[in-house]
Amino acid sequence: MTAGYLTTPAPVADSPPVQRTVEVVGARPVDAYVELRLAAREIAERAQPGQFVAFAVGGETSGLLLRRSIAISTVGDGVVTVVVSAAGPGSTWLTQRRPGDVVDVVGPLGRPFPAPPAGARALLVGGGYGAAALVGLAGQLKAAGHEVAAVAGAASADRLCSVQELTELADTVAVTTDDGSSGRRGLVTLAVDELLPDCGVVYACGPMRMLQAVADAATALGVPSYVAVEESMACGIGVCMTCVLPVVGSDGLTRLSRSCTEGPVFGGDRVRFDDVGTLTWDVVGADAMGVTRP
Amino acid sequence: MTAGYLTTPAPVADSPPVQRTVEVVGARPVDAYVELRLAAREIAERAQPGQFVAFAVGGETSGLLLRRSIAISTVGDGVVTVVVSAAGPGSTWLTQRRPGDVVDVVGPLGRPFPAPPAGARALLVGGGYGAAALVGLAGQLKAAGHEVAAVAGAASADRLCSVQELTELADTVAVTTDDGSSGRRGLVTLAVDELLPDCGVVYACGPMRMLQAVADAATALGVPSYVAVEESMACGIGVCMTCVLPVVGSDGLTRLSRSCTEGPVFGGDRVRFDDVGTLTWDVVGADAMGVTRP
Amino acid sequence: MTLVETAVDMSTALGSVPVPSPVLTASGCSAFGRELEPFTDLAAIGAVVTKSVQLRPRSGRPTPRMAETPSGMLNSIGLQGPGIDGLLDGELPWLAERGARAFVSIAGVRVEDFAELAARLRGVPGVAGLEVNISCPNVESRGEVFACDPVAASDVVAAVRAAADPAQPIYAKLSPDVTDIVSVARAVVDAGADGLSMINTLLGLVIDPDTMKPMLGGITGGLSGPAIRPVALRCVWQVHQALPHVPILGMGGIRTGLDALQFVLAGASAVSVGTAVFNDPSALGRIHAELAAALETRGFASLREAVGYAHR
Amino acid sequence: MTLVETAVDMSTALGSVPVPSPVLTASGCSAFGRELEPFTDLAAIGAVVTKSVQLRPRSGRPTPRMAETPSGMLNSIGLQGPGIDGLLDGELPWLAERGARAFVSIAGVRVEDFAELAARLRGVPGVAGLEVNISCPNVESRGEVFACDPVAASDVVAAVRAAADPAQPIYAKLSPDVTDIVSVARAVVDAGADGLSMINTLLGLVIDPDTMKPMLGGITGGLSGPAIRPVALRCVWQVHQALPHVPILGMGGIRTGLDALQFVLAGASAVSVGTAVFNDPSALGRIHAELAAALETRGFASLREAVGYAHR
Ligand SMILES: Cc1cc2nc3c(=O)[nH]c(=O)nc-3n(C[C@H](O)[C@H](O)[C@H](O)COP(=O)(O)OP(=O)(O)OC[C@H]3O[C@@H](n4cnc5c(N)ncnc54)[C@H](O)[C@@H]3O)c2cc1C
Ligand SMILES: Cc1cc2nc3c(=O)[nH]c(=O)nc-3n(C[C@H](O)[C@H](O)[C@H](O)COP(=O)(O)OP(=O)(O)OC[C@H]3O[C@@H](n4cnc5c(N)ncnc54)[C@H](O)[C@@H]3O)c2cc1C
Ligand SMILES: Cc1cc2nc3c(=O)[nH]c(=O)nc-3n(C[C@H](O)[C@H](O)[C@H](O)COP(=O)(O)O)c2cc1C
Ligand SMILES: Cc1cc2nc3c(=O)[nH]c(=O)nc-3n(C[C@H](O)[C@H](O)[C@H](O)COP(=O)(O)O)c2cc1C
Ligand code: FES
Ligand code: FES
Repeated sequence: MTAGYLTTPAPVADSPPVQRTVEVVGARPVDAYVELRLAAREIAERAQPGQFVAFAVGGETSGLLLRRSIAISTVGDGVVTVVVSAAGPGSTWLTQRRPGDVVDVVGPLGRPFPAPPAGARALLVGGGYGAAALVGLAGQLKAAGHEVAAVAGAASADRLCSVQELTELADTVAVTTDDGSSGRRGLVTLAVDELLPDCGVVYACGPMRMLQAVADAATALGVPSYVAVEESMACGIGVCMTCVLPVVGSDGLTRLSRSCTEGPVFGGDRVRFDDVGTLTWDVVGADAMGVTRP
Repeated sequence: MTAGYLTTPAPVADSPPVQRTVEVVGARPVDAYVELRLAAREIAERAQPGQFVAFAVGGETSGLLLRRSIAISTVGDGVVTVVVSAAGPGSTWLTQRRPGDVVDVVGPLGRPFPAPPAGARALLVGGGYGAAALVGLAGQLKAAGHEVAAVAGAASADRLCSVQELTELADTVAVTTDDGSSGRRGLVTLAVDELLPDCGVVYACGPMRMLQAVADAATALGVPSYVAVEESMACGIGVCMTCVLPVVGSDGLTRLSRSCTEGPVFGGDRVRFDDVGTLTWDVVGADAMGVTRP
Repeated sequence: MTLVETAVDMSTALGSVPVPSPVLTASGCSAFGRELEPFTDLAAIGAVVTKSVQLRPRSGRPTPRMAETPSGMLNSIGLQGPGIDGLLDGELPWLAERGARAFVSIAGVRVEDFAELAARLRGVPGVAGLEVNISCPNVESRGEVFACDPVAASDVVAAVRAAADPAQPIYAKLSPDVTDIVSVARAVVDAGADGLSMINTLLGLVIDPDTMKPMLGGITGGLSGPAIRPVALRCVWQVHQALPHVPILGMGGIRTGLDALQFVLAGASAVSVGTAVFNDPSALGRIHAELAAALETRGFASLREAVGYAHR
Repeated sequence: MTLVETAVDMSTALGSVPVPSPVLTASGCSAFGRELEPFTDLAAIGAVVTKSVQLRPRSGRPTPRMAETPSGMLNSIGLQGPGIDGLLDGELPWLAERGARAFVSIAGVRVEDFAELAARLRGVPGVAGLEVNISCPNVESRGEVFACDPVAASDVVAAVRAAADPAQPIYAKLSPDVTDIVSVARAVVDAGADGLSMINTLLGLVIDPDTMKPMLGGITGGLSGPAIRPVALRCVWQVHQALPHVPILGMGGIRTGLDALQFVLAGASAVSVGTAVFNDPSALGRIHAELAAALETRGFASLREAVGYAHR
């Protein structure tokens, strides 16, 4: 751990990814989302919570070239489960898959959530479909004997995700919605602020602004936090350099780090949320871009 | 009729085309082909034998921009039936459509087969899936009191098409295959040569070389023939000028004529088969391309 | 095409000529408009940009004339057409009768050809203006394309401007196959172009894996369709940036109202829809309606307000 | 990647350096090879063409750095990388250990940068040759891209050839954004290039319909992917036609063995696969196998026989 940081960078996953053509064995609309189940044994066997898969989209005649990254929700019995929100053309195509269809998928990708400090009570915070990415983690933590509190938040009730799964696994689950249509009205931080003091680690997945709020709250209380970020990705495997954001490394220096291979899980106190999408002079190599100390 | 020609150019269709999003109500593999049935009432009501439809292919994320032209086989009860052979990516996509899927289709397109001389016995000659385009015509001719003889040919038995439908409609049906796997071994001309002397008009649809052979045989005997040609098309509606071939007009001059709007049905004695894909000096406007009388 | 009424004023102008819609056909992609009549209200669109016409009738090149490419196509038609006499006798009166505006694309292989065509089109009813297709080989310069040389391009434009009806705006149609499109744009504007049409197709090639020879009779062909849209937008952006007061007719891969919006925001005051018509013969009316709705959603009261907005 | 054994001799050469496969990565599309290891046998492909390296480490541009486009994408990475020291210390030894050949892409903003990089790479184990990425702005010429000016391009190539290890072939990487690619090709060959890599991306732009501003931080970006394949093939065709004895590393939208075959028939003796890797990380091995099978079907005993075949 670098001086002043509560987290160490997440280590790489145990197994390298594979690329497979797999069958969709389940497709179920869940409120605003579609839950897809894939018969992808090799991916299921390798996956660790926090990792994601990347789908080729649009079929054989597709004009969409880039893969779509989707967090792994759970794995079991050779089946990988993901929850997809129809955002643009690629994710919409994914939500239209039906059992029997085949998809080309690469995974598991990215670095998993690091293990919690021994005996720590863990707080899991999911925003929108981000909650799906925490279900596998909740199960793993419970199995390892950790107490687990979970918060799921969303703009409205239909955009909540995986609440039932989390309820089955976690010791306590709090729900918030911006419009009050389910659970408490307000942002997840409402519940996070209450639960945080009793927790020894925080894991979060969801929109950037939520991640920032949760990470800041945790850091302020001296609690290590790990966030799974979502940056626009072209390849998902670390070769294109499109998915970068400023992250402080173990040497204390900030680099534009690839969220696909150096993330998506980063120490919450290491992501420079305010500087995402900009280039500040203290980023390694910014001087060569003409951005120098003012 | 121009002096020396047995045919007049086919007149335009009775109704202009429409563009509709329609539902697939039937999809049935038939040997090497797939028969699709479309709930396309407005197209069905307007269609005349010899016309075709043009499909957008690949769905919403498609990188295939150009429409695929497919002959109308039959229409009835608001349903348009077509027979599709999986050649490349677009037609393969079409053969994968299932009942309940929707497709964007434009039609009916092109000029229909002109009516036969009063009382004439008609010979219908189909090669491969080209036979499908003659089924509607066979029905129309029979209803109008004409005697109908049909020949269906293909490379092998599994590439024959619509033989059952033609058998139900025509007075006599002959089948030929190149490899003898069904009917007589040989080209359609085998049967055509025998049937032609008793016929007052010939209608043909199929590969170019077959059309040429049939048209030549008919012309040699003084029988008017109409052929539905198949040229590579980008738009199907007459605006792109990609689908041209040299055809002699009613003024006796050869022009590069659009097979989508001036065809696909042309007088068999008016298509200059040997000059397809070339530019000869006597084509109107060839001089401006630098091709002049030798 | 039924134009859905929106609150947005969609009127624009081609040079000095007002038109009710910013959506036009693209030259060579809708012939002379006739075949679109079942799908599009020809009088409601901005104009029918006609297939480039030359002095004499032309047969065009032998087939194959096209190859489909990923999200696009390659064509090598060779400007098949009836020649200026055919146009004046048949196509232009037909359009004028229907109240459709024709924006007549002219092409030639020497400067005088262009000038003569412009002279023949003086005062012809229904002709809203001329688009000068300078992406043609210049026979007097070893076949180099006019549009690839600022001097040759401006010679053509100056001659056309001198010969043309002063009431007819002339738009020079630029090729993207140049190192510096801004310098060509500047040259033709200085030579008298009232506006710029951009872009024409990119030079491309496809080899048939079966014959192992180039797919097209003409060996190379012009690449069009959504595949080239980012290149077209870049050209419009660069030229509007350099010459903000010159009207631009933007084109290259427009398929939806949001695509058209990108061109407007980049600096185009009107757009042409080409290859997309092959995919969707109703595209023009649809794109007009989608663009109007998109402008309304974004709080624009008129199309004019949005022109070049991305530069602000 | 398992290379299916075909009867076809797939070996080729990069300049004087023999390689077992004509299929290479494309600079910037496979980083330094490491991440492809789970999907591709790095020693079996022709070479890993590394992300363009400059003298100093570079952060690259702020995000957003990419926009998906029809059958392609736009990128504006800004050459993020570890600098030549990082490369020499970390990436090149890693590749060399695995028996993978590195074809090192170098970039700079002045002629001396390129020369210094070439000098630093002399004799480095595993470096099969250099690709000179001249699609960079030249700070000494108001930021004009080297590759857009035959003189600036040949200055770079001459300096690199003089400084580089004589055993390392140097390939100049050309930009398609020029009026006459043949003249640039001729100039760099005259200046000492052993081969030509073509093409780099086309300059493009996408506007975000929500923000109504250019999507990329860098405003314009480079267009790649199958969308540009016909343009790339045209460039390879034209240059091979003019300079039949100059080896060409062809690239631009290659996704399948039949795509690669088109480049070979047009004149490329090897190909790079770039954007397709984002779609299919196993693309390199697959394309090698598909190309071998396609050559076999067409009766070629070796890849070399097929190079430029479409011109015959
Ligand atoms: C690690 C990770 C995990 C994710 N998990 C999920 C999940 O569990 N469920 C879910 O519904 N979505 C998830 N997303 C977001 C999902 O990847 C995007 O919504 C999707 O890629 C958008 O594609 P599109 O075609 O619908 O939209 P478009 O906007 O058309 O996409 C255009 C391009 O941008 C990229 N892109 C756009 N938005 C994103 C984004 N947010 N993240 C990455 N790439 C993007 C796409 O890959 C594509 O290349 C995740 C993203 C990341 C990075
Ligand atoms: C009037 C007419 C009627 C037809 N009727 C039938 C039919 O009933 N059943 C059937 O299976 N096929 C029919 N065809 C042929 C069918 O259109 C082509 O097989 C199909 O377009 C090939 O598309 P693809 O994507 O599979 O192949 P590709 O070769 O990838 O097509 C590439 C491009 O070339 C065009 N193209 C290629 N071959 C042809 C062709 N033969 N005709 C027209 N365009 C072509 C396509 O439209 C597309 O734009 C007909 C063609 C015409 C012109
Ligand atoms: C089949 C075809 C024919 C064309 N003919 C012409 C022409 O005659 N004159 C001209 O200026 N441009 C011609 N073009 C170019 C278009 O007008 C337009 O500039 C280009 O296709 C880009 O727009 P798009 O992508 O919307 O098609 C043609 C394009 C196509 C596809
Ligand atoms: C994300 C990305 C980064 C690239 N970076 C470089 C680079 O650093 N140096 C270079 O010479 N070319 C670079 N290129 C261009 C590619 O090497 C290649 O020339 C181009 O993308 C065309 O090939 P493709 O269509 O197969 O991708 C890059 C392309 C992409 C998509
Ligand atoms: S998505 Fe390509 S490097 Fe991260
Ligand atoms: S297919 Fe376009 S004119 Fe015939």
